[in-house]
Amino acid sequence: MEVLLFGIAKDIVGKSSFHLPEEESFPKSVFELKERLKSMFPEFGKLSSLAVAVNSAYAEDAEILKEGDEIAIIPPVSGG
Amino acid sequence: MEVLLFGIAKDIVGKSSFHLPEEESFPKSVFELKERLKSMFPEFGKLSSLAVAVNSAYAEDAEILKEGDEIAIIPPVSGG
Amino acid sequence: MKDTIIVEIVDTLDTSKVFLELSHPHCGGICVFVGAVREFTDNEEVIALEFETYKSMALLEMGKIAQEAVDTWKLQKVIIRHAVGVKEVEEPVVVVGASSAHRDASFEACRFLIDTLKKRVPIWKKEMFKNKSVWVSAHP
Amino acid sequence: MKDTIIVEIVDTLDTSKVFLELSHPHCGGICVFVGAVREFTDNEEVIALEFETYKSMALLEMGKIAQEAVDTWKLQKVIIRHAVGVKEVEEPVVVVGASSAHRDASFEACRFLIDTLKKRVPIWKKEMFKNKSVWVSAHP
Repeated sequence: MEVLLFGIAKDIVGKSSFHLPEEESFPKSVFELKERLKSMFPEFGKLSSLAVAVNSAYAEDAEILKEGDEIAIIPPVSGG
Repeated sequence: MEVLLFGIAKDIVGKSSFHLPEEESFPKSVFELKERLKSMFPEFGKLSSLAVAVNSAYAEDAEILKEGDEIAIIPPVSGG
Repeated sequence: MKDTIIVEIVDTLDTSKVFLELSHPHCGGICVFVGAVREFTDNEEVIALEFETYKSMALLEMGKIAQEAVDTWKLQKVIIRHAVGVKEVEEPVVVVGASSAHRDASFEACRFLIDTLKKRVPIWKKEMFKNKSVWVSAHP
Repeated sequence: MKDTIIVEIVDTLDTSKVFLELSHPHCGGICVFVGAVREFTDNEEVIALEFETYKSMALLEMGKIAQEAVDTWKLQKVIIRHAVGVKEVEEPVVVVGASSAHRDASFEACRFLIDTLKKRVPIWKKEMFKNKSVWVSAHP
């Protein structure tokens, strides 16, 4: 599963996209993906907020991830 | 006494400045000037408001008029 | 060093430079309001507006209003600029703007500028319809 | 016929045409807010800001916000335009604006546009100081 990274999320992981290793079980939901990220990179747990976008829209924790979805990690936004 | 007229005040009197006849007693205050105007031109009494400026600043009714003052009738403003 | 306060009565309003005029290194927020000629008033078609002013007093009042805004909101820059003469539909007639460190102050100040201008500045607007013309707000 | 809604991510913001873009014969009021780079944050000198975006999502969010404003305030036109890349002090980074029949709606809508953009649009700002750089709002 390919995950896009922006802002501080890119700095935490050290690259602009991230491949969840195939040997691990595929996270079924947005919630599972967030938990996976926090356990792999504890810095994610220290952010003011952490959101996930699926196909360019904010996704609720319960949303189920499907193969082929465009998934992005959205750290606290700060435009304007 | 010369009085400047703007907007609808100009239309009511029919000119852009107005000379209070010398044979009449000179109005002593802003209040007296307003009363004089309303009696000479009853249309002034029908406006939403009527203000007087003395030397380019709004004047209270009690303000005393002096010879040489620049006096202007300020009908309801509507800029913007 | 540009002036903190710009107040002007002009024949033609240019809206293209107002953000440059209000720009300041200490300002993160710039709010500008433009009033323009609207085609309809109460469903009646407006051909044009004509603005008249008592210029010396208008400039003094605009200056007082701008200074009140600077003092109240600690603004870096304020502009109040009003057009006079005949203005057609879509033409801008007034530009007010304020720049400040944060956006709250710029919005509040900008709103104060236009609201207070409409209450106090000696400028009069005549609405010209097809068959009549009316001094706005003259009568209750 | 120009579009009701304009949303854009650009490299360089041009503020000179925004009032022309928002002009409409049915509009008496146009309110525009510009956010610019401020020289100081908490008394610390800012060298520049760097903006990054998730562009496809940002444009969708900006479009949703603009449509919410149009629906809520019956606006004639709305603009949301944000810059990306490195921006220096005094450079504009965001322009939001709304035009409506009366001024109340244009002010309220303009305020909603910038407040909601700051909450929802996936754009990230890094403050670059002399000896460090910080992603704004990342940490509590």
